[in-house]
Amino acid sequence: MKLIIAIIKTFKLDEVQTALNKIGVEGMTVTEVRGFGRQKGHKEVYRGSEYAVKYLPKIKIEVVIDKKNEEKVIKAIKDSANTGEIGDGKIFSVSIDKAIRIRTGEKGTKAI
Amino acid sequence: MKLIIAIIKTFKLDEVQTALNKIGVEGMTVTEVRGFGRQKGHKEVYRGSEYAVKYLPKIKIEVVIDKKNEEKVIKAIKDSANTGEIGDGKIFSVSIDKAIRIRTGEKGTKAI
Amino acid sequence: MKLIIAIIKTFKLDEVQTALNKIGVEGMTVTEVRGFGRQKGHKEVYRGSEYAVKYLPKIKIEVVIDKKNEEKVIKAIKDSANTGEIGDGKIFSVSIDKAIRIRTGEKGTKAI
Amino acid sequence: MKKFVYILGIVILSSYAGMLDLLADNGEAVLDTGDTAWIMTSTALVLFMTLPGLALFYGGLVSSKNVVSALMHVIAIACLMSVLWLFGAYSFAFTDGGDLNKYIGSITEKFLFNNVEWNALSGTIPENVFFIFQLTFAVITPALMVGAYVERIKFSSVLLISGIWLFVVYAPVTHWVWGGGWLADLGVLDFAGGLVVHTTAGVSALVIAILLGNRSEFPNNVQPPHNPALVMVGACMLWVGWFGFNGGSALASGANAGMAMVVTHIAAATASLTWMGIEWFKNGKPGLVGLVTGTIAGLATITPASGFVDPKSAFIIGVAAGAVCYYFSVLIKQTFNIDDSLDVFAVHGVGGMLGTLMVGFLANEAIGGTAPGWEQAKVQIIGIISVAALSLVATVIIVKVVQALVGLRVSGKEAQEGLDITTHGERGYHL
Amino acid sequence: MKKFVYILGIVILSSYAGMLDLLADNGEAVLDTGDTAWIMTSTALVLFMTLPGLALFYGGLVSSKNVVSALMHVIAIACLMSVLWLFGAYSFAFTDGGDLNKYIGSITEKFLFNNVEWNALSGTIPENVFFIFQLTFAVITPALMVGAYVERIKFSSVLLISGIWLFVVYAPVTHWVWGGGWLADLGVLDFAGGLVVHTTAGVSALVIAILLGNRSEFPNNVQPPHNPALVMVGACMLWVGWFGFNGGSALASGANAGMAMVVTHIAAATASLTWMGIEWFKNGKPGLVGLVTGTIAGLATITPASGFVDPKSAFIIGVAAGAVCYYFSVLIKQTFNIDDSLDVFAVHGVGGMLGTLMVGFLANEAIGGTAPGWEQAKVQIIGIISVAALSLVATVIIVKVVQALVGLRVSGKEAQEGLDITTHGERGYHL
Amino acid sequence: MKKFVYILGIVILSSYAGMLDLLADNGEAVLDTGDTAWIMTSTALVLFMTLPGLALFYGGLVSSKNVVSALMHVIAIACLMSVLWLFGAYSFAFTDGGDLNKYIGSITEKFLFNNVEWNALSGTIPENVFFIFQLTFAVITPALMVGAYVERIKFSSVLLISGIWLFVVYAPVTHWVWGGGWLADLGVLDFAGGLVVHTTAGVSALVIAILLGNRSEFPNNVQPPHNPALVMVGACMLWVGWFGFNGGSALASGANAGMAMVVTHIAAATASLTWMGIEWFKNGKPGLVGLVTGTIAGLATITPASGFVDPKSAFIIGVAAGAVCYYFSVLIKQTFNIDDSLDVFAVHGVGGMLGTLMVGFLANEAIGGTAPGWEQAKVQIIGIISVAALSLVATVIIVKVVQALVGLRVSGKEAQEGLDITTHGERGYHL
Ligand SMILES: Nc1ncnc2c1ncn2[C@@H]1O[C@H](COP(=O)(O)OP(=O)(O)O)[C@@H](O)[C@H]1O
Ligand SMILES: Nc1ncnc2c1ncn2[C@@H]1O[C@H](COP(=O)(O)OP(=O)(O)O)[C@@H](O)[C@H]1O
Ligand SMILES: Nc1ncnc2c1ncn2[C@@H]1O[C@H](COP(=O)(O)OP(=O)(O)O)[C@@H](O)[C@H]1O
Repeated sequence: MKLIIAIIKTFKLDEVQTALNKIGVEGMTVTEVRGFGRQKGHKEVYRGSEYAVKYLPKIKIEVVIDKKNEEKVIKAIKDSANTGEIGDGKIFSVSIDKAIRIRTGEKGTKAI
Repeated sequence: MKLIIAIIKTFKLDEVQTALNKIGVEGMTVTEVRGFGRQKGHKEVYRGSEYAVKYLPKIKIEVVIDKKNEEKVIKAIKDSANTGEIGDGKIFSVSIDKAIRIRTGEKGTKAI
Repeated sequence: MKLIIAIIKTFKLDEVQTALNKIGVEGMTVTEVRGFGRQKGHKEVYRGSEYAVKYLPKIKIEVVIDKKNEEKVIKAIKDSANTGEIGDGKIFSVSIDKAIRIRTGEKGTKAI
Repeated sequence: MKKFVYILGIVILSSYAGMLDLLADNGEAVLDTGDTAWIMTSTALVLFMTLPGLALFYGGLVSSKNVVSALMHVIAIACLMSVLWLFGAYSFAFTDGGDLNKYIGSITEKFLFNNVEWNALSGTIPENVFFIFQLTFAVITPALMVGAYVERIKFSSVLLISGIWLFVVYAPVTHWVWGGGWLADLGVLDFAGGLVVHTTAGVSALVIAILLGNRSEFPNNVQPPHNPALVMVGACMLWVGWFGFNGGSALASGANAGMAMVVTHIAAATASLTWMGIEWFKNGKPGLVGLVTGTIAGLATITPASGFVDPKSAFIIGVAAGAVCYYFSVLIKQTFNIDDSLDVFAVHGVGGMLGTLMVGFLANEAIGGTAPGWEQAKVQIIGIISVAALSLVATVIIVKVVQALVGLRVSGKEAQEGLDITTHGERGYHL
Repeated sequence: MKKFVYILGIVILSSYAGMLDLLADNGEAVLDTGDTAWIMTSTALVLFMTLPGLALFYGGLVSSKNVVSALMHVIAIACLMSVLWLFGAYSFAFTDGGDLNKYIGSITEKFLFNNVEWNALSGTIPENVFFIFQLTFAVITPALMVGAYVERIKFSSVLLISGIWLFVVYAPVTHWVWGGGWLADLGVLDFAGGLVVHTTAGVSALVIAILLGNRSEFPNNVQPPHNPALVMVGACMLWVGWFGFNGGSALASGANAGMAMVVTHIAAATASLTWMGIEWFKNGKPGLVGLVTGTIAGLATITPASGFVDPKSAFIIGVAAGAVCYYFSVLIKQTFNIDDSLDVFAVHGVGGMLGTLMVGFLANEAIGGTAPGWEQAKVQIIGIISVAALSLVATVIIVKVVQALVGLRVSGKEAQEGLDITTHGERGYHL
Repeated sequence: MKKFVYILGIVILSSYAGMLDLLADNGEAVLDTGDTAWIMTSTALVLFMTLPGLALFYGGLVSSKNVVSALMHVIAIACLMSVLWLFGAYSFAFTDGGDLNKYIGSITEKFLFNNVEWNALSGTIPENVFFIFQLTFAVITPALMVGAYVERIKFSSVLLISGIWLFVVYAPVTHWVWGGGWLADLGVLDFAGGLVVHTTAGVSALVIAILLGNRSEFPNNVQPPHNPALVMVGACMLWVGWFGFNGGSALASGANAGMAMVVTHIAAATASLTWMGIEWFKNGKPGLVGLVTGTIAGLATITPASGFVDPKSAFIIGVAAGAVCYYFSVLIKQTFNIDDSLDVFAVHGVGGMLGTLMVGFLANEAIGGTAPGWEQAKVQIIGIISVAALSLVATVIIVKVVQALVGLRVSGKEAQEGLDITTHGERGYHL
């Protein structure tokens, strides 16, 4: 199994979720994070003074999937989260050793 | 070493923490996340209009442990986080290559 | 590639970021988390009653890097996040199988 | 001698209330410090309704990425209308328009408050107090319309639309009803602005919502109110401030103002419970946002009636307000699919018109001096139709003109990111 | 002739203040616009105390999953009490009860404000102003009790308990003290509601907290106030509004109202600093929530004394309020382990009783017309005991009845998820 | 007989307004219930400016880890100043200082409000009302200075500095200008506190900011205002409350108070739009925080002029206020690199001095009774320089003394963690 971690633009969440649903991924976990990268933060100006907001709000999606779906999932995220503009984000894939569904105790791919 | 990632119901945090403490796990990191899964979000009705709140607030626990404690920790989480109802969440286990305690520079299992 | 996960004190974020930038790491993702560990929470007193705030606010940094930079990055974080006091946090290193830049589709180390 | 003592007795006994009339008969207006104190207090209360009351009410209802924008709309409108009120709008509404007086005043007569003695009186209060009291009404009315266009409109068109609207809709209707115009001649009853404030704002809001178009998330992906506590705080400030709005419209301190406060309060409380009850029955859950929407519906509906009815009628008006406005809020959004985002028409437009109609039947002759019945109701209906018609037609034209000048909507991407950061460069929360 | 001019001189000179008395002597009450303006203003101020003042004060103290619920309790109670005040409660408190007049008024006499001329006077103000001013007191009193039962009570039982309580506890005690009942005959001193408002609410709150049982997290896992800023804002609104509460209780504009404002303010400031000082000394940190709790303690304690004491006494009352209420807040929760969640008894009950007792010794004869000392103190103690006893007994019965009818507590699971979503279907923050 | 009737007619006709003067001529002051109602209302409005208005304004501007601290500064100062006002400061400002009367009053004369009949009059209002109205000014003035030192100062030194400052700067300047001192003799115009409140607070704030030193994050890493909505709510409360601040400074209900309200409002609205316009032009984005900063600048600037100018002049003052204060806010922080964190000097100091100067040229003789021109302007400049000089020198000394006694700054680590948790042990948000 794989844990796919995607950092995306906040307003892309809906589209990514829909895209994942379409290919059969039903479960995911979402966190609000702050990103530093090539896309630079912005300045806010109050009373003539500039305040640098260095980070950008991003969404982190974590989704655990069967290894065989890895490419499909990555593609779905990539296509739906893409705007072609800097700051679109990243997808990382990590190997998962175990997965357990707390409710039933089911293990492995049955748990996800 | 293993990184155990558990997505649980928010109100189970206290119980899980106590259960982990009991088996000797002292450290953990907790994040507020939003979950999509079988358990569906709810609708809120304001002024006669329905608003779909698609995500559910969940808690993500990350705890790094010695590999030999893996099963014990998983069991402790599973038992304490279980309500038997849909939406109880998942436990994932990932292999960790290195762990360092920032304060002392200690490495490996001594660091956790 | 490696995913370096560091849990640090909140006010160390700026220093860690600067240290990482210095050694050429440009991208990272930051999350506000709550930590439980040896450093204990504090009590808040309202109207003579004590309220235990068990968790401590911490910052989680996630940064994906080329494997060959692993030690350099860990050292940079360790040195910049260190105060020598309890609660300084941890650094964990996890192997990453894949990394993709959403915008361009670039893969592997080119993506990070 | 006896006769003289007798006259003296009468003079003294009729003092306070009586003396004023007596002197007025002699053509000498006299300032009453109590009346003036009350209208100055009412002015503060009505300004408080807008700033921050209405701003919070709307700010809490939008999503968290548009909260700064909603607040900004309300306060920028308030500032602009205040300045325009001095630059001709007051004069346009409240002076004699000569040949056109049936329809409009003179824009130049009291432009910049010129040609007014600084301590001139208007009844028993200084005219400057009347000016500032009325200013607060001119401020809140276009601000009410904000609820129709939040989360997608351009800031520059907010300012343009509101500014033009003040002269083309608000000032004329004020003149018709309170400034000696044709509806006043007809004897229309509108104590504190069921027509002048709520019908104009409600109808115009609906027009803007339609011409502007729906939010892209509407109707299925709209986010719930991001902060019900703010909504409630705003509603409470509106409620408290409404004591000045309706009570102050008596333009004096006394039983008329007192009764206006009583009926205002009873209608608000009753409409709140009514709306809450309907939601509880329909959804199984009594919601806070619903309850306070009922509050505002009750307040808007009692407004035209507040100086003319007794507490029993206020209760009836409250029940009607809660039920009818609830029904319309569902109708407009779900049946007609119009994104009047924060229900300005359903709450203010419908409420104002409903109240204006009901006072035709419920006016208490002892209190307001007018006999209720079909005769009066007909006058009320004429008032409603004419004010709604002017609001509708004029607002269509204004919006089209502004659209041609600067455009109406922000881009889809800006709306998605939120107006706070894209239009105003500020974020609502850095927690 | 000379004599006549002399008389005339006196008549004119004694005008304003004097004229009113003179005319009252002749059995003719006269409206005073200044007095009326002040009581209408006070009415707005007191409503503002509840909406949104008290709601925010409580809303900030609970956890973030119950903030909507706390706000909802306060505003729904406010609406319901307002309607019930019209439907008999006002009449029950303030009319002549015939044979039972020592204990209660007539519920039907002024039911729906019937049998009252719309512009009838009550002293120098319209009776409708008296009605609405008193209504705001009837609104806040049961709302104070919310603090005792938040985070676990059923919404329906909140409404039922409050509604019944208004008729069984509040209206009778009001009649005893301010409506010509037996405590008034005895000469008890309660200027603005130390007994009528704070003792009744405080004691009843304690009863409800005990009968309802503790929150499951109490005492070890209770979350800290989720938003101290809201608490502080609410407290400030209560403070400002209290100028109307105590100052308005003079029922006229003048030196009595002015002095009530002065002592109210001094007591509030002093109690705030006292509470802050105690916490600073004991915990090493001066907290905001503590300071503003001291504010409310000071305000509750000065309430019965506010029209009778001078500023020096207000300072003494402030110190006592801060220290004694602090002590009780610890005692109730930690020693007695009673989950009076937001310290209603310790702050309002203890404060109200303490102030009622202290005014017996500190009343300034020049100001209030009563000589202080043991004689008066005895009367005060009788007042405290009888009002506390009625509140205790009646509330036990009310709670038991409501428990039998609809139950008291939500399920443990609902409490865990928070009342906002489970009872009201809304979340406090979508940030 | 005819003659008599004639006299009677005059007496009656001159009633209300006239009667008071007549009686005053006879050396008999008479209470006016309308005037008293207005000043009591104004008192509530001005307290509301501080609590919670100013507290929220500042609380929203700091970072979220210092919000409790900012609120705490304001309310603790408010409480302490209130008590000190009773303990000598009022007496120091407003009694006759004998030989030193040009410079100061007697601290003991009315210490604890001693030697004042409880119902003594001050003009047409009770002296206790004058006492509490003036107290609210003494409360807000040191609280304004909070904005200069937030996020790094020790709480104990906040209390010490403010307490000493009240006696050494505020009370003397009040005596000079409003208590019969040398500036009053000179005929300086300061209707509601351009010198007494804003110049003293603004200059002293700058001194404290310099002596205390910058925040460690200043100027490059300072966080943006954590909650613009709070800032806006606070600003709106200040705006509404300012009707009491300026309108109440007429110390009577009538045309003077009414005109003060009008010009206050116009200046505030104009300055808001001006500041917004400048930001829109310079940054491309009209911001909410900027707009409401303009509001406060406009209000501070009109303050000394409010009872003396007409609406046209208010517009001019508003434009000047928005532009000049904006310019200074940039100058102080960016050019001079002084961390007057929330721009107290730029907004209040500069605004107060600017308004005091402008009224010298813009005073309307009909309204204020003073002819404008260089003569008057010279007096105004003397006022500005002397008040600024005293504020500067005295505050340097006070700060040095307090520094020696308890120190000024918290440790760098405490500032980094935030004062909320390190000084007050509370967190602003547990969401
Ligand atoms: N090396 C990295 N490790 C972890 N997260 C990263 C890394 N690089 C970028 N990110 C995340 O991805 C987001 C987008 O990256 P950025 O460099 O701005 O643009 P792009 O995705 O177009 O390359 C960042 O805001 C950050 O959250
Ligand atoms: N494949 C997945 N990857 C990551 N997180 C998941 C996945 N599936 C579920 N989750 C998380 O677990 C939570 C519970 O899952 P859900 O399907 O609702 O019920 P259950 O745990 O009973 O299977 C979800 O809200 C989500 O946060
Ligand atoms: N085993 C663990 N797994 C995950 N996170 C941990 C673990 N132990 C500690 N942490 C995180 O590191 C933080 C610091 O740990 P702590 O034990 O308090 O001090 P130190 O870093 O000095 O050892 C904790 O607050 C927690 O967020």
